[in-house]
Amino acid sequence: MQFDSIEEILDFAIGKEMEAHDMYMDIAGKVKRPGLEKTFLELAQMELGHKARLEQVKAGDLSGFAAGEVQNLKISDHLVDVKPHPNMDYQEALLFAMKAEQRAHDLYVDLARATSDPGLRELFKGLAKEELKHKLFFETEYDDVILEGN
Amino acid sequence: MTTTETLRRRVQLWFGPQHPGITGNMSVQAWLEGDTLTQGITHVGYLHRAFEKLMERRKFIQSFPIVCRICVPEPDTNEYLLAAALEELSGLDREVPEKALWIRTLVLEMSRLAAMLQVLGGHVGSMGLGVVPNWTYTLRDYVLDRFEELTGARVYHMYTVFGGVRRDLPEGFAERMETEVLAKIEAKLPVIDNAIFDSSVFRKRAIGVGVVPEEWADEMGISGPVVRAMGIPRDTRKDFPYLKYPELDFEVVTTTGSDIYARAWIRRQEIAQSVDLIRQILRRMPTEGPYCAKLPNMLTWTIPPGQTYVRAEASRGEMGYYVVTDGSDKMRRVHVRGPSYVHGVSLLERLIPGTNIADLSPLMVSLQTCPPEIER
Amino acid sequence: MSLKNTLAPFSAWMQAFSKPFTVPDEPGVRPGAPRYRGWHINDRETCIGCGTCAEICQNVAIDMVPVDEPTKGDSGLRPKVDYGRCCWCALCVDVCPSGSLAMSNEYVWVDHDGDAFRYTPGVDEKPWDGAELGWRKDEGFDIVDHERVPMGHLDPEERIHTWAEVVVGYTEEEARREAARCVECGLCVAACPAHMHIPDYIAAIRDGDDVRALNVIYDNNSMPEMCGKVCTRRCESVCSIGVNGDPLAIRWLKRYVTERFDDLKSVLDVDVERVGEGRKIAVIGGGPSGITVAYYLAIRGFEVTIHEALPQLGGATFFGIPKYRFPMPSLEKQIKLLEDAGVKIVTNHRVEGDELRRMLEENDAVFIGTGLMKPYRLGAEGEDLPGVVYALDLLRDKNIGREVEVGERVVVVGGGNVAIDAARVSRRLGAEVTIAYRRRIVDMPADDEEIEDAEAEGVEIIPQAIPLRVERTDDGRLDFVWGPAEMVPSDRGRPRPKLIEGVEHHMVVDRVIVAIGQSADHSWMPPDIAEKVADAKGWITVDHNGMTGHRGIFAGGDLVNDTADAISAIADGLRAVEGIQRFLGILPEREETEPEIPVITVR
Amino acid sequence: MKTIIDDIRARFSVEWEHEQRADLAQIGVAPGTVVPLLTWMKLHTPFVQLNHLSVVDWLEDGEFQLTYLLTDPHGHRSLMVCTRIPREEATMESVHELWPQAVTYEQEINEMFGIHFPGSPRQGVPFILEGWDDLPPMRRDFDTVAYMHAHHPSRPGREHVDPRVYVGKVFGERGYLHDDD
Repeated sequence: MQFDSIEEILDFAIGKEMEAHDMYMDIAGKVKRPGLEKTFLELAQMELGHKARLEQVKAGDLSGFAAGEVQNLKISDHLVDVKPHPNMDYQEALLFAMKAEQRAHDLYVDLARATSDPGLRELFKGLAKEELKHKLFFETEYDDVILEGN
Repeated sequence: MTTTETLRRRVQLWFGPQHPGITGNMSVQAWLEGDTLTQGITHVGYLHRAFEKLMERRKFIQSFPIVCRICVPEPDTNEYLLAAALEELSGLDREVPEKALWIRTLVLEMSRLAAMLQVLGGHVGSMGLGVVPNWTYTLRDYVLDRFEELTGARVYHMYTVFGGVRRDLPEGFAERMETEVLAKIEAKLPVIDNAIFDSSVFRKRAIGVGVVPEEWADEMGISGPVVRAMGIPRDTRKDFPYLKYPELDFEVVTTTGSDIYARAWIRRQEIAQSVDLIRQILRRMPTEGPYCAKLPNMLTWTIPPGQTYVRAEASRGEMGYYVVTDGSDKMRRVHVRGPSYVHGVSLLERLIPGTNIADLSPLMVSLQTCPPEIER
Repeated sequence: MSLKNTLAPFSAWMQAFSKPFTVPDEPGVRPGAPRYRGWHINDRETCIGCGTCAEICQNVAIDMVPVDEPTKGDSGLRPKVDYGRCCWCALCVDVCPSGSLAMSNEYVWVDHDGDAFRYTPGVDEKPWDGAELGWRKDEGFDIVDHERVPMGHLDPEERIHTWAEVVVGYTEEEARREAARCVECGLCVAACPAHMHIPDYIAAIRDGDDVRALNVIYDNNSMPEMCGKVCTRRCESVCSIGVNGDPLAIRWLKRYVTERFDDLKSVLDVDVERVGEGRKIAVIGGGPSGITVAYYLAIRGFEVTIHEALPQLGGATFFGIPKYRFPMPSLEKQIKLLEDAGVKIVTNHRVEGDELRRMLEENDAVFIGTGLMKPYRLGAEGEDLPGVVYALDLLRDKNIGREVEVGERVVVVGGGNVAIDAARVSRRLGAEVTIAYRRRIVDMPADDEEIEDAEAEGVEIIPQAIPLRVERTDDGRLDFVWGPAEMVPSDRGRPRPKLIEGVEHHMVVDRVIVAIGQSADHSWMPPDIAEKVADAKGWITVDHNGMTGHRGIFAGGDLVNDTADAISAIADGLRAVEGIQRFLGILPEREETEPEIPVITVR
Repeated sequence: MKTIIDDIRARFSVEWEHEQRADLAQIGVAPGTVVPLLTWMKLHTPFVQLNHLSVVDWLEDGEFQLTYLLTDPHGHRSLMVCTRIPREEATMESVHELWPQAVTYEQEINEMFGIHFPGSPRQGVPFILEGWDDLPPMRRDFDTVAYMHAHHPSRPGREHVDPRVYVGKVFGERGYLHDDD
């Protein structure tokens, strides 16, 4: 992938967030488990929040980015990815979300590595960090709910 | 006979309860002919707080703060006897650690010492020699300082409980006991001897006064310095040995005369004996080990049915506790038998006829009456 | 009389020049001895408001007064001392279970106001607060019994060869002795989810009145024999005697009493009006919550039917808990009580499809207590290989009598009680067992005693071990691959394990038993009802009556509470017993008022 | 101790005996046996001393127990002679002729337990109490707490909250086996 300007990158990222939003909305309409629809709607909503933040960045406000190091619990790293399906349960939903955020993170890391422009690299790294933060949110939830007894 | 003559011949006088010559709050309803008493009836009740009744309504441990109040100058005998009786009835007596036995012996001897210092002062105080009580009360206060250090309180120690005692001996206690108490007492004793036993005032008023006939000793159960002043070597510490007394080296002090002087002399000798015994105890007491047995939960402790009578030698004589248990968490009955019950009532009333009114106070002091012990 | 005797009294004059004994009467000139019993001090934070000080005070000088909000483990009351009565015996200090109460060596205090001499130490500030010296609790003197009567256990060597109960149980003498340790403060009542009348039945045991004890116990728990064996005993964790010693063995005492009676119905004195005559209640799920609802409604005349999918009632206490902890006859006795109360029991019946809807029509209320039956998955690669099993399935199969085989070497993944149960069952099935747990041993949700017992039976525990994958070995066994973890701090809650990259450990085993946790499964409900009742995680939210978002459907147990223990399920059941009666208009709706403080004024 | 009890048994009817310690034995006899037994002991045995006389109220049994503690002051041992009399109109023979100090014991017992000793000199004369108009206070059925509340009003301002009750109330402790819970 090649980007020419910061705007372009941000547009790309915003598009990614919208894709994620649409995907979660789509799953929300399909899952059967009571309450899980709400969970996915919330996830979709969260992506809209991320999108809004990127739009702020685009408008010149960089304060929206996560400062400092973001913890990576690496819980999802060794877990098997799941495909969304109507009979998903909460564990699968979390797994799916963790993996999706992991993929988004990996994408920005790759992009940062690929670019030679230091300004762009910083921006990609910042975006990667944002996604890592999202992943941490799900990993923490997974650690608290699913792995409570482990 | 005219009315005036009758009045002159027979006057009724209430001696006490508010009278500096009375030993504690009691009174003697006395009949006088001239200044000679013809009859006296003792009255008690001014200090009655129904201790025995209260203890029937309290758990065993809750009786400790009560029993010490049965004798202000010498609370520890009561604490020890209640503990000993209930330990015997519960079987806990086999668990009392060695060190606790020594500390208990120490505490009993300290309390005898304190009480005898007080009463020795009282002997002369009741005759108007106010300076000697100042000395002896001060010496008693030195003993109380050590009580305060050991038990956390000066007068009501509430220190001896079932299974042992409540706290260990503080570090350096033995040294302080020697320098702050025993040495000071020994230094003062010759001065006291001089002021009391060599004093013609005391001798005149004490020798041959208040003589208790020897034949009353057995049937009335007279004990303590009163019986030993008759020349009878009767001492619970020897006759019914308890705690560590059998292992201590002492002789029962006796003298003859059975009068006020003889009783004061016994007390003077027993002060020295106590000083010696305290030294022996502190020297031989183990420094290591527990000071109290492992106790069950005192809030729910029950003791199997039984009854017993335990006794110990207080400074006044034989103190006894009759305790009846019924399997519950409270005593069915506790009867405190203090020496004053006999000395201060029956014996005093028997001695009064013929006594000069001025000798009543010294007589009562020499019997060492402790009114709360009569009323309980 | 000699001249000497005449002169002797004058010798007193010589003393006129010696140093006076008296000291000036000024505050601070003569401090109390280091262990002097002076004015009280109390550490408000350490104090748990157990009131034992007030209990032992023979002068009734101590009042317990509300100071802080009551919590589990702290009544929020603090002792207030009336120095008009105090005799400074310090029994309050010596008995104080938390060790918070003490006495300073201060003894001088002058005030014109008599009522000033009544204060709450540690709350009302005093100059002697924090005094270094004074009467303190001493190790060598204890007037409450801090040592628990030890419980006999089968020898570990012996017990891994048998399914017999591991815990021997108290003899009568031991039970009475243990019961006598209780100070009856009642803090345990707050901590018990069912608020069992703990001090009352302990007192009955102490007094030798087991019938009374049994009645007190069954007053708000119809499965106490189970609790007496496997309860998580939150009560013991707040026991005032446990602050500085062994808490009362509340569980073992309950066990002692409940085991003594075989025919419960004849011993229990039930005195309730049959207000539920003619009303029908369906209970779905025969676990502790359902059994509680069924029993207490049945004795009130309700016609109760329990529907249970498994061949036996008991829920997790039947299929989950191994029999060496909770033997079958004990459970059967509890079920017999249900039958005697007139409860209809339908086993081997899984409610499905539209049945719930039908039940709602045919009954006055429906109670759901179906528990958490669906295990969480490991989520790692190789989970679908044969030989990777779920602990719940293993335990269930064993308990319903199926042939269970685990091979020679087993790894259990997880750290909860289910993991420990699976490990100990595997030991009894002859396997060498290792538990791999992601966090530290202190973090294990399993009961400490269970962990100790498992270790005694030879179960090895590897903490901070993160499962990476399971592979098949050439000889058909399983290679369990795991990586070590470091604990990292977290913004939200406890420290969390994080994989240390680059290190892999291999363990060749015959079984990987997954015991991570479990969730609810609501696929048996009609979706529209399920939607009203449960959330994404499977939790069911209920109101103060135990009623779900769907009218007439009540719920309780592991589905509802987050503690996932039997006693919480029983508490949920009790809530529903009242809730259902309120729902049906038998009991008045609960008024939301502050509880009245039970004050005793004449002291 | 065995010898003396055997001697007693040879002359009097003994209901029970118990050796509490090597120096303390206890025997139970019928009320009518007490005075002949004590007279014989004072005159013909070394147990010449009356240490104390005490009463135990066995309210549940409707009986008072009188305990006479005799001591052999030279042999250093004691014998407790116990007897039980009905609580109703309780009367016991006096021993003041044997021991003068028994007058005080009997006076106090008369006041505190309401046991009458006919012939004893100070029966009905107050010993400790003054103007007492209630049950003899050492009887078990005399309620000290009720008496206290009736005669000595409590200091105002004392309010005690019992933790056991309070915790149950705050956390909603309830019972389900009885409707009145």
